[in-house]
Amino acid sequence: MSEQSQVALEVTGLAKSFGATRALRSCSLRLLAGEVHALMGENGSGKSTLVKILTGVHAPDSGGYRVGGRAVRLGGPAAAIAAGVMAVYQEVLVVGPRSVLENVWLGADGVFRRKISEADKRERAAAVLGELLGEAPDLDTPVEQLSLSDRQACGIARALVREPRVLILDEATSALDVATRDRLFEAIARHKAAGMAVLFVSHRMDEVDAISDRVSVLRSGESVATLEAEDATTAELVRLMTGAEHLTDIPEGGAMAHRTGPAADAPVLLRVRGLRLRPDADPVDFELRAGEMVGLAGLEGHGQDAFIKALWHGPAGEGSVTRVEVGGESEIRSEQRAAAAGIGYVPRDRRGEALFGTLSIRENFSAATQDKDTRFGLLSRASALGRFAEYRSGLKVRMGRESDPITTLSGGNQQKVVIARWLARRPDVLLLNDPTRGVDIGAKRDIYALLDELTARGVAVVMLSTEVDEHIELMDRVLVFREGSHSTTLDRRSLTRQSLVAAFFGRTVTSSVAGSASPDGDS
Amino acid sequence: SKKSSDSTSAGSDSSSSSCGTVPAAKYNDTAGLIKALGSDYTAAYSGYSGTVRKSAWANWEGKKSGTITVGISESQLVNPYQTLINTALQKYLKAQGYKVIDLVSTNEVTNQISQFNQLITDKVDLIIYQPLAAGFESVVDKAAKAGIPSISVLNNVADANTVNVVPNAFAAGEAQAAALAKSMGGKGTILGVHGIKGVPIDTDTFKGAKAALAECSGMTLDDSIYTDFSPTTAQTKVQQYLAANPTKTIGGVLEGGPMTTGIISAFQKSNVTVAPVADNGLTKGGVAYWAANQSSYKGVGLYNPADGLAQAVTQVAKHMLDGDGVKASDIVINPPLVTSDNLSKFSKSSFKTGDASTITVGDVGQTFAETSYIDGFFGS
Amino acid sequence: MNALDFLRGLLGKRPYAFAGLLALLLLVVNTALQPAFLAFGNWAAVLASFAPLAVAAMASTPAILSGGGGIDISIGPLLTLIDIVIVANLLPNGLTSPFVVIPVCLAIGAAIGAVNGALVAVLRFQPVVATLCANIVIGGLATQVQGDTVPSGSTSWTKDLAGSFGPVPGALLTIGAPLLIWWALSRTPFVKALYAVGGDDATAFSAGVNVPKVRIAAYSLGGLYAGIAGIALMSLISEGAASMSAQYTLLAIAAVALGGTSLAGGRGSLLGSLLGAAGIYLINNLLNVVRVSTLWSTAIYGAMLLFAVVVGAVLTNARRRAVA
Amino acid sequence: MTTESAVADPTTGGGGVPLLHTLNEWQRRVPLLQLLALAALYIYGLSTIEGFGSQRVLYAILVNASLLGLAGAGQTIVVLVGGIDFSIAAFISAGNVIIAELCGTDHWSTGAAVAVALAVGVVGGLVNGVLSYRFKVEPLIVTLGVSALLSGLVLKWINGSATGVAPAWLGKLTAANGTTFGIGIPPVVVIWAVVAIVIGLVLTRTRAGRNLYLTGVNQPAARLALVRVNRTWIYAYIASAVLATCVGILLAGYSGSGNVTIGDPYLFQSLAAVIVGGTMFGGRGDYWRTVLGALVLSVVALLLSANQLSSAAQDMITGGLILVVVGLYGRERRLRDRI
Ligand SMILES: Nc1ncnc2c1ncn2[C@@H]1O[C@H](COP(=O)(O)OP(=O)(O)OP(=O)(O)O)[C@@H](O)[C@H]1O
Ligand SMILES: Nc1ncnc2c1ncn2[C@@H]1O[C@H](COP(=O)(O)OP(=O)(O)OP(=O)(O)O)[C@@H](O)[C@H]1O
Ligand SMILES: [Mg+2]
Ligand SMILES: [Mg+2]
Repeated sequence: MSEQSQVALEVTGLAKSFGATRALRSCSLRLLAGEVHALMGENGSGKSTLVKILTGVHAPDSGGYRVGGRAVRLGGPAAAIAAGVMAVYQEVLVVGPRSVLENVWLGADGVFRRKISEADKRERAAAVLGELLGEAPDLDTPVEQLSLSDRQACGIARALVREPRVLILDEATSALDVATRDRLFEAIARHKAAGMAVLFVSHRMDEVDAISDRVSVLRSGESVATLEAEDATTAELVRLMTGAEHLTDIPEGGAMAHRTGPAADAPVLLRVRGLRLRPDADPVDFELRAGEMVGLAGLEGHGQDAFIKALWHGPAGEGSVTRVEVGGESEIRSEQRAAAAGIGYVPRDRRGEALFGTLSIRENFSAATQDKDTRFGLLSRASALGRFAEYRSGLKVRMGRESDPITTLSGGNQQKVVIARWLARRPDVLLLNDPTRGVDIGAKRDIYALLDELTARGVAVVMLSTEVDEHIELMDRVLVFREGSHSTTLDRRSLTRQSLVAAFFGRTVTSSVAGSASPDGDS
Repeated sequence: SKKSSDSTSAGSDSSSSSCGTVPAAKYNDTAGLIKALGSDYTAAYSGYSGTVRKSAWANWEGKKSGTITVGISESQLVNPYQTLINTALQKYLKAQGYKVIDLVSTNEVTNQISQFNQLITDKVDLIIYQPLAAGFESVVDKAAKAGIPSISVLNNVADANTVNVVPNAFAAGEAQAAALAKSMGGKGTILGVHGIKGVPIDTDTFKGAKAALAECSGMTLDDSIYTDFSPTTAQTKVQQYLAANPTKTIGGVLEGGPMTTGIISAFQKSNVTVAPVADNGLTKGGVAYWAANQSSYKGVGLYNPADGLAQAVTQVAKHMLDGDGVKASDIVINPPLVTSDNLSKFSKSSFKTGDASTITVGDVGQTFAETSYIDGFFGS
Repeated sequence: MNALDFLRGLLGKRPYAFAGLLALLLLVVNTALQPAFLAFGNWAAVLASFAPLAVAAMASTPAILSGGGGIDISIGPLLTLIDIVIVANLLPNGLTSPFVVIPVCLAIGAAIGAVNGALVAVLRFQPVVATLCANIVIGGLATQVQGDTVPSGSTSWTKDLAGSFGPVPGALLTIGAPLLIWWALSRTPFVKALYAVGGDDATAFSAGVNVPKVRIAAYSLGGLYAGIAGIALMSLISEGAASMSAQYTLLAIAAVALGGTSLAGGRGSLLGSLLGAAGIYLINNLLNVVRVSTLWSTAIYGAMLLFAVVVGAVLTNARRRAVA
Repeated sequence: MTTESAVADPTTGGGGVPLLHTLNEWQRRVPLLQLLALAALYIYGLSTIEGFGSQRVLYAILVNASLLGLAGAGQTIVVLVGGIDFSIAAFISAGNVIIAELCGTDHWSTGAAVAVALAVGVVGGLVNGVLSYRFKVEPLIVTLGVSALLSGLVLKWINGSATGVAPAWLGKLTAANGTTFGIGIPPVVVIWAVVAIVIGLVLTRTRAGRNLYLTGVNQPAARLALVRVNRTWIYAYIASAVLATCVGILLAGYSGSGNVTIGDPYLFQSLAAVIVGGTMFGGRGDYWRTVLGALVLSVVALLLSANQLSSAAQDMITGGLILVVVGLYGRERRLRDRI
């Protein structure tokens, strides 16, 4: 990296506390024009807090902030944007009922004064969205009608159309499907060449490998190191992030290399017959055995989400989902029935479907298992805490007191509490809808280990994941969905990055994630 | 002129000799229309807040043949008083052989105004309305243009195109305050319990009361309590007042509308001797309490029966439709005062304490407005 | 079936369409039962008695659109206060010119709206809390200004507003003005910013939208409209009584909801509120036209309101579900 | 080019402003500031108004607060579940008129009359809950519609005029000079205390209560967490209507007779009690807070009454005071904390 490179943004000694929580203690970071700078750290290490300070959302308690060599003080996001710093945040931030066009250009005009003409807006929005999605959606459709991935693309386009000097992506790729993410990486490569600095926050090693020039690591609110990309091995990064040595000995082929899959005589727990996910798609048949770990994969919106939901609340249309138990079979037609039959479901959209924002960590944990805490008709606090203690240590939840609001936890830790909520029901079949989104490497491993333990005890797991590596590392088999039908099943032996991604596109030839930084001409 | 002939004999010890009498107050009768009717009439108009004009219908020929339709526009029916005006009006009008269209509005003025418009569209022969507010001039004028006279009940609308049939609240306030002052011996504190601020009946009653109390040097009126005319609210507020002013002794209570049951209850539940309440409108519960405690409780009351008013209105309507020609725009009725002397005429054993509904002609058979008094406003 | 699908499509895309259809249906029924209702000579009177509710409903709309639990329950007292100020303070002091009265009323309305907006957007009070307190305070202020007797008065142009200017019904001006102002504002980025803030204020903030400014502007606009509503009410009844404060608040919000505007913010339209108000007005009018036994009218009004919103919801939600 | 620095113990906590934080923590659990406001107002009364400390004043405050607090109980529940109930006034009036008519005019036994009133509450609350939940109509407009429908039906039933008188013993319940089992405390205050304890416990310590919070905070998440969201929502509205009806029954005793508008003042007042208490839409707050809210408002009302201010000044001061009190604790989160 050239010493002469222009410094786009530099912060020194940033600190920020929320009440008693010291989210940032001392953070220094230098972003160069024309580089992709990855930022890594455990859940709760302060990455998002740093991002929010950089974009003027929070004011730091102390520390220096320079953009393009000049010291600045930001009053809010508007000031940061004016200074050329724009971020895509961890949560998908779009205004559901408004059109794609309005979402992309949100905030670009004044309150009463128009700054960009309507025609310009259309043209540039179409261009940027075309770049990200292959084909721009109708600019006048409400964003809420798009898939999660496309919604996030609109959020990213909002930053790109403003042509910032510094672009910050805070886990912005976790909501994107593979194809869109690849196109985003191409776009980043182009903007980088034009001198844009990119701060890239992610928990996914493959992505960091693919596009970053340098990597900085945050630990407990302090910046501990900045590495050149070639020095940033997984082992080294994990060591820096945790400050501990013990996690660096990940065996070849991933932590789950020892998995052998369910025994041949393992009983069938769940049976799906003729399930039609879309009126025009082929019906799906599927059997789930005890101790099995099954992945659901595919491009966003190709049916895997509808499939896992059908296992939870029964089929919306044709077909049947049957829970097979020793005592007999029961058909799943509602979530209540599914739960009664020992099925648990961890939803995907944490903020919308899982978190009770104003309630405490304990109340969030025990929401689905209140019956276990009832003593003489009254809920027992001690009982809930006792049950929680087990999962808290098993999942290594990093938190203050159980009575603190759940919102005081970082995203990853919130997710752990949500998973614990369902584990606490001790289900026989666990349905997980993208459970590790936004979870750091260490925590992911904790979750993997837990799932491994569960399956060893005979629990069956069905897990939708948007992360290719997760399937490869973890699953006994992966069901790939394409256009509402179940197109392929890949088992443990045939699972590779190439084969899986190829299956997404219904092809056998490859476009590997690792190669995505250098476009290989498929479009 | 004096309201009652015995008022001069009120000579109590320390107060001025005029305390307990009813002073005559001015009212607007520039054309001298009421004066021409005689002293019975001028007495009834004492302090009347409206303006007496020559009615636009003085020479109206009426409608003598065919089916006669009378439209009623009643403001919301939420209390027994209004409801009884409405039902009694319908009954009396039908008894005269008229066809009746009865509309009841919500509590919005606009709603009632559009209702009034509806009656004009219906081409009724006469409109009787109980206005929620005074702002009816424009529709009244519109009706007049269409040849339809209108009668406003209870609240007056300042417009020669409408005939107001209203009890004189000022005189009522005067009479009650004077009677109360007399029974209190011309000294002490009177608690005023208002209805809604600005509502004409309340304002006029208290104006009248103040005029009467101005004659009494030894008396004060403490009138900071405002309610919504509901006995319950009155009870709450009076109870609060009694609690917050433990040192004050209340010698009597004046009210803007019939809330007596709530006020009596407030005294009882605060363990304070019930002060005489001027029962403005005469409630059954108030009279029942009064009759049962005659030895200790020297009440006052004002007989203002809804069906009596409806009778008077019907009489006015009939005269107008008969083409008798109404002489003045405002027909003011002075409601009879009830004191311990004539209480027996207004009391019945079936009345229960706590009953907040007002006493009607149907209950006690006492006349409200003499037929001859109303007749006097008509004919040439 | 096709017609029903078309209807649902329409309702899904345009939430105000249901209120529009309802109003149209009621208008047809009203007219069929009584042709004179639509007679040209009747228009001025009908519109004048419709105007206060119509404008009050429109006044309630911007705060609701601005989201974050946005609601302004001080609209009723505010328009009453303005009515009282005209009859108690302005007209008796010879300030009868529309060029004085109208600006003064609009300024009072907008200023009080801005205070509400600041309480919500700057001091971060929940909108219900802020405007409930405003409701109580303004009610007190109205009582104060009103004085001991209910003031009344009018002048030629206010009479014309309740009647007509030549052939033009005066109420067209009071009902038309908010629509016109809205239309003008929709030429600026404000209306879109308002919808964005109402749809998701955190997102709008993160994208650099000046959220407090938008919210304050929204409440001010509502206050300004309340000023117009106050003028419309004053023109109609030529008096002002503080006791009328309670009348319009909830009815206006019901009209907004009937007009397809979500009380959660970010969805809906000013036109919807106007149509919703028309629906409520026409339901009441229908009860007069058919001369329902008077004691039944409140119950029937309630039943019809429930029926209308449920039918509207069935039609609209079915469409929404299909989309999702 | 690797830089690395030493790192402190990787735990959060420590530093900051501990005292403030602890206080904040406390305020989240216990309505400290509400208690403080109540105490301050009461002390202000003691120091400025003669006899303010007397039992008569205290009981007047308590009786008033009891009725207000009971009227606010249903609203608290509905607000917690994420709705709002504007039909409370109509249910209060209905309960009131039903008792007065059936007992006073038709000479039913009190038990039967109360049963009818409660049945009306259950049915009305069911309509509120089902229509707003099943059809996803704004609760505000549904409850307004039900309110009109109910008051209309009541009005028709009594042909426009309530004539009945409530049974005398009912009046004793709400008398400030009443006694409970021989002890000199007004029965309504004791009733309120019991109701407050029960509702408070149900809300904070039972599954039904917890389900209420879960539903109010995040309905889709609650559904996925196996809460019967529809039942919870509907039960909340039924509870609200039934509680309002009970207030109506008590008011029949209080005022002695039936009155179709008796509930009207309680609509905004009960909402104000909820708000002053600090219960916010969607799962924040509890009934204890509403209890404090009702007490604060009643003390304020008495203070204003004692100062004999004009009704206009009373309104303005009340509105301003609510704003100040709520401003102490009941404000929304900053925008920047919600990204
Ligand atoms: N607004 C806030 N109020 C209180 N605490 C907060 C707030 N925002 C963040 N925190 C706390 O600050 C710490 C750092 O959080 P931050 O969101 O920055 O972590 P992160 O590194 O982005 O984690 P993740 O990888 O899970 O997104 C956490 O302990 C979090 O709970
Ligand atoms: N919001 C509520 N208000 C009052 N009671 C409630 C509420 N929600 C649930 N209940 C009651 O609390 C108890 C527990 O409710 P829940 O629906 O979880 O029952 P359950 O034990 O799961 O029953 P089942 O086995 O039938 O599913 C039931 O008796 C239910 O009727
Ligand atoms: Mg983060
Ligand atoms: Mg169950």
